[in-house]
Amino acid sequence: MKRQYYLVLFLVILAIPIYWMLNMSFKNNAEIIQRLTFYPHNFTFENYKEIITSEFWRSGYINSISMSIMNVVFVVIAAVPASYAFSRWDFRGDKHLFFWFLTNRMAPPAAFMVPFFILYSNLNLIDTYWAVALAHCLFNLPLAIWILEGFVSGIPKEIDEMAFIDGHSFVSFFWKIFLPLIAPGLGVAAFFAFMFSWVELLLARTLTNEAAQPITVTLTRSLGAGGWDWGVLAAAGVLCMVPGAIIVFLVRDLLATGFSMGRV
Amino acid sequence: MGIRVENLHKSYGPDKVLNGLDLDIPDRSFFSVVAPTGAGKTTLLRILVGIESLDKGTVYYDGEDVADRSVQERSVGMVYQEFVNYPSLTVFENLASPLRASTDLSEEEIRQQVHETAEMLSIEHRLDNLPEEVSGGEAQRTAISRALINEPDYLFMDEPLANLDYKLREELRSEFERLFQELETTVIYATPISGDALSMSTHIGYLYDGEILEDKPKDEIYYRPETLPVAEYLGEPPMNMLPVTVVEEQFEPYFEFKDGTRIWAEGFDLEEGKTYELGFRPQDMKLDGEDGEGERTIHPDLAFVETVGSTSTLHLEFQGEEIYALSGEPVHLDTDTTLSYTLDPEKLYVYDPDSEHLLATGDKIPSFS
Amino acid sequence: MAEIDVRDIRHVYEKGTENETVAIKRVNLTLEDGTANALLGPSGCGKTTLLQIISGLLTPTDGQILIDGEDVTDQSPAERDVAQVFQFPVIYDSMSVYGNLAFPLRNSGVPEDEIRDRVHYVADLLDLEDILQDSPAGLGPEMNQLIALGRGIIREETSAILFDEPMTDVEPYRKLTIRRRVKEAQREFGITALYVTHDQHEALTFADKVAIMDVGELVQYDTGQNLYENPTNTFIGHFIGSPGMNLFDCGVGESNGVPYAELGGHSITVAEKLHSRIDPSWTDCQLGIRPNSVEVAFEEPADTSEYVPASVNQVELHSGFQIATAVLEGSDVEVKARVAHDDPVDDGDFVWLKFPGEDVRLFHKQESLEAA
Amino acid sequence: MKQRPWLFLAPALILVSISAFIPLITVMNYSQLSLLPGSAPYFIGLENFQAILRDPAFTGALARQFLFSILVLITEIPLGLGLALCMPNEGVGVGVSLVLLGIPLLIPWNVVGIIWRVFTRSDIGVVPEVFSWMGMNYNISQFTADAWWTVLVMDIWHWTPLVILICFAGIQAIPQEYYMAAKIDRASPWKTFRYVTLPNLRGVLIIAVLLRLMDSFKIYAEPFVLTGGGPGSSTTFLSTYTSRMAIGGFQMGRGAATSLIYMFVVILLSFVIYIIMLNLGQGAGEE
Repeated sequence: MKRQYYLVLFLVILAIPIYWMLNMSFKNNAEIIQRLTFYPHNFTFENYKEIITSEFWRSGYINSISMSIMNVVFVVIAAVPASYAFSRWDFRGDKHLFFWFLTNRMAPPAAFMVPFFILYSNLNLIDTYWAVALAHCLFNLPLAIWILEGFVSGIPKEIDEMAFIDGHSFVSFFWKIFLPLIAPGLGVAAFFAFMFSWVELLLARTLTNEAAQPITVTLTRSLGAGGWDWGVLAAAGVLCMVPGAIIVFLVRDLLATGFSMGRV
Repeated sequence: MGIRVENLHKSYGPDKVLNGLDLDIPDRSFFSVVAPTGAGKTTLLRILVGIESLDKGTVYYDGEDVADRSVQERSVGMVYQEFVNYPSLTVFENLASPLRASTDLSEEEIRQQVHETAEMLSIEHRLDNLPEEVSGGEAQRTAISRALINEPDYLFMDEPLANLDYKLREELRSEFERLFQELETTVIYATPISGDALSMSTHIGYLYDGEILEDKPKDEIYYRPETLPVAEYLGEPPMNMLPVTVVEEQFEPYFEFKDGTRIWAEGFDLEEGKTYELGFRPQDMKLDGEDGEGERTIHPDLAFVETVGSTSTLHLEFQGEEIYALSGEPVHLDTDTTLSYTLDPEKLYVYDPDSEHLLATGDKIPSFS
Repeated sequence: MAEIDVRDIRHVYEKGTENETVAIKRVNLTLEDGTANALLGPSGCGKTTLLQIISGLLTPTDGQILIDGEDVTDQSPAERDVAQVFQFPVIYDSMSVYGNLAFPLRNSGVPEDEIRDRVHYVADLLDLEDILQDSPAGLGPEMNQLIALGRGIIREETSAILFDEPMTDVEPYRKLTIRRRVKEAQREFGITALYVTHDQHEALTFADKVAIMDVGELVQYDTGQNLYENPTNTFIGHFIGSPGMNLFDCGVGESNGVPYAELGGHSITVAEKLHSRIDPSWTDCQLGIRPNSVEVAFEEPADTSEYVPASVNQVELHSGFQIATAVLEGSDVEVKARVAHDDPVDDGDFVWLKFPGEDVRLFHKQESLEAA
Repeated sequence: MKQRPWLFLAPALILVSISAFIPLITVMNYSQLSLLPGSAPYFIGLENFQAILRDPAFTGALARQFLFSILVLITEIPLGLGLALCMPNEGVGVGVSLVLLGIPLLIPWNVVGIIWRVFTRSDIGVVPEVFSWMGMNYNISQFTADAWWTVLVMDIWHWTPLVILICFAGIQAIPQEYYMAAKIDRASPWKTFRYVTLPNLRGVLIIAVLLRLMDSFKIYAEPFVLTGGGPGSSTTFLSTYTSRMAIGGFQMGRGAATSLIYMFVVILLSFVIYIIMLNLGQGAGEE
């Protein structure tokens, strides 16, 4: 029992900086700058109000959500059949291909920003959701294939065979039997694709200007724009954490499964 | 409606699993494929069903080459060792699945058929449960029901009882024997346990070294195994096998064991001075029996006794070899004592140690053909 | 080496929650010093729970465990000094086979030269000498289980050794040999042993006395012979024996003051010592008889008064015998009878069955009259 | 039938070729060109590579990157493993801990930077204040040491929870029988950890080390927001250097060459670590 105190201590340390931002988001700028207070003495919702009413901030959130969802769709559509193929069939070069897919997970976005910029400029996709959503497939697709391959391999191959013996065609098996079985895996893979797409900054910044600018970029740009509005910035930061918190709450049981396969 | 297999070959990389296997499974038989674990039973079954590819050879269903028929087009059912059911579907939906996939029965007809089949295998009370909520025995009954619901011509079972409790296994064994006598299905059943095969089957095939060494009606293969490996595998415990030399004394032939013990080889026409493998079933050994005419008795040491109910299995040591005797009455004897066992010369088997084939038997061993 | 006393043990999993399940209702059991015992029962009867309570891996909800009279209920397995072998072979695969066998000794601070002797002694007994220096990873589940068995018996001073279905991963045709080795090791060291299994064959061959559990209760603790010949209730009658006892609902009656059992319209004699225990007004009665006690005549006997005619409808070949199932004439009562493996019997044969009074068991409300 | 795997892989292959393969070819191509604004590109072979490898700014970033990643690994892995061992096994504590540990992982990386920036800024931050109470001087934008360890602490704060979660899941997956057997064999807590927990966590630890190595090598947004790579170039890591090279330097060829060297280093490193850890802790004979 005693060693759990260490964990509690760590969790408290974990919470302090987050609390500090939350604390700031309910203060006005005067209080922030003038003195150090451990709770908002003049509690205010002004910062949040400003974000919700400002087109500048709001579009950032909408863009972020849209391009993350779009990325999830791409990733899931490509990863489900690929993970099935890797898990179920032996074919020439499957191991190498799988490893090569995984090395993409290691690829540093910074190394890809130049070529992406050129490629999507040529395709006329700069400053659209497409550019970012496709670019994020670089690291999200290998991750999703990896996670899903684990889930698919966890389903006995006999289930597939049994379905065929029962008279199911491949398509009927895939839709009626297989997809419901890997639903948890789909949840986990989609969650991570969404999160990594949501939090990524470098590629999103390189590939967007005004129209498609996601919230992470909005935040960073406003940070660099001088004349600090700390309260608003803190509130925006807090709002960035909300979608993640909601989703993690929704898929909390699935996450345990995902982690237990060591594939996150 | 039987299955015939000709010259079947299958390798996984350098491992030759099946090596020119021929097999004949009669229509409506309960055919057990018997072999120790790892001999290729599962591979054989999977090839016959059509879910595994073969390297070479032909499989005929009812005389027809089925190489180009996908599993969906074959009238087959399959039951695995692990209790494989669709985990996300209820027992009812599991049973209904083959009907939905390959027939256009109305919902009412499906319901009726599911109930009929479930009743046959006593899982009616579990229809609304998920597979994970039922016991192992019920899960396997579900799998069997699903395999049977389409009334397939052929049902394949791969050690379906291996993961069940001993008592449950015994009950299902008895149930199977009856069930498949009534149904029109040909059953192909893989098991490493010779007792399972002997209690249920009509026919048994012994898989050995990538080939079927013998495939025959059950009584024939049990009472008259033509080859050594079969004799040494079928039966619980299997046949005792000891090397003997034929000697002649005063024009009477005797089997002489290594230590000089002799038993009278009455009625056997064997070459003098040659060595043979002498086989006798543990239940044919009579403790302290009458010696009768001539010598018939051996004197092994008792090493260990296992008594279950009214049956005792005696582990005996005879000339440094381990042999077993089976007694229909409980035996209460001290270990490390020397016993006398009478061997009935009319119940002996003689095998050629080189060709491993049966050469001669005593008169009480039935002959077939 | 010690005597183990299980007193009023009760165990409830997830007490106070929705999933509360009573695993053990109330069990009392005494395992005498140096004896081999088995705990036999179907899946989910609570036998593994009881084993873990005895070894100290679980603390019971109620009750006490005594070792040589000392209350050890709150002691750890190490303090109780018990060894246990698990169903699923547990090996430490970062150590060699030698290291695995030596592990419990090293943890008890035994000097290295003594460890060496002991390891070689046990390795010799279990036929592990050749692989002592190998890594156990890759040896396969059967070898791993032997190593785990070796770790179980390596310490000389253990008060008891507990086995939890140790044969699960062993090849069927190797079970006979390995079972014998385990049994011989137990005898050699004179350790108090408890062997948990669902397989009556393993239980009866290993143990001097077998405890039978059913849904969280201990039903009978007795020698194999008594369990077989005098089961205290119908569950044991059915559970012990392969196949189990024939059990039928029967009537009881009296003719000329002599009680008899009535089965499918035929009257069956019962042993004289039971006469006084039978009340002819009972309705919930069962008759039991072992398949090998049923006498089968293939020809019509000279005196048919004690025989019941029947027709065979199923013949199964069992280990060394045949089991014939026959339906009594004029009823749907099915009787299993054991016949020799080379007796000529076939489906549809007409036979005469005799139920010798001495071997007929009677049960009232599932409980044996003999035991009453 | 033989084409079926490729049919299933087609969507993934198309996506990967758009998101990785075609760009990779472009980088390879560009890395061998001189691409100065205002003049036509021309082929210069390996000159870009040579120039970068001689650039002290690059070698400095590379060295800092290695130092940073090593420090990350030797703190986060043991810390994460240790804390995972402190996790409760059942009850509400598990759920609460999991959710709390999940929070830092779900915060956008630049928001992490922002959180730590407001936390440590000399004008409004709480950290400098606390230091000054203790009579010490702390200024993240002036002192290299302060900037360095702040970035490191931030990374530990951000990513140790991931290591904890992975290790915890690995521990949960160890069959209880192993621990029971260790108890029966009278193994001390240390020996139980050494012979049961650690060998069983080998696979999970390989994954944790690889993930942390790869991700720490890619770190960009957090230091970018927190310190902007400064003071001076003291917290400029490879990603920061590369992106500067690409955008600020107007030398696409150099940028491309940097990217390739960068990727090569990451993949080589992961491969080496993977091989080392795979061979670690295999059973050895003893008597």
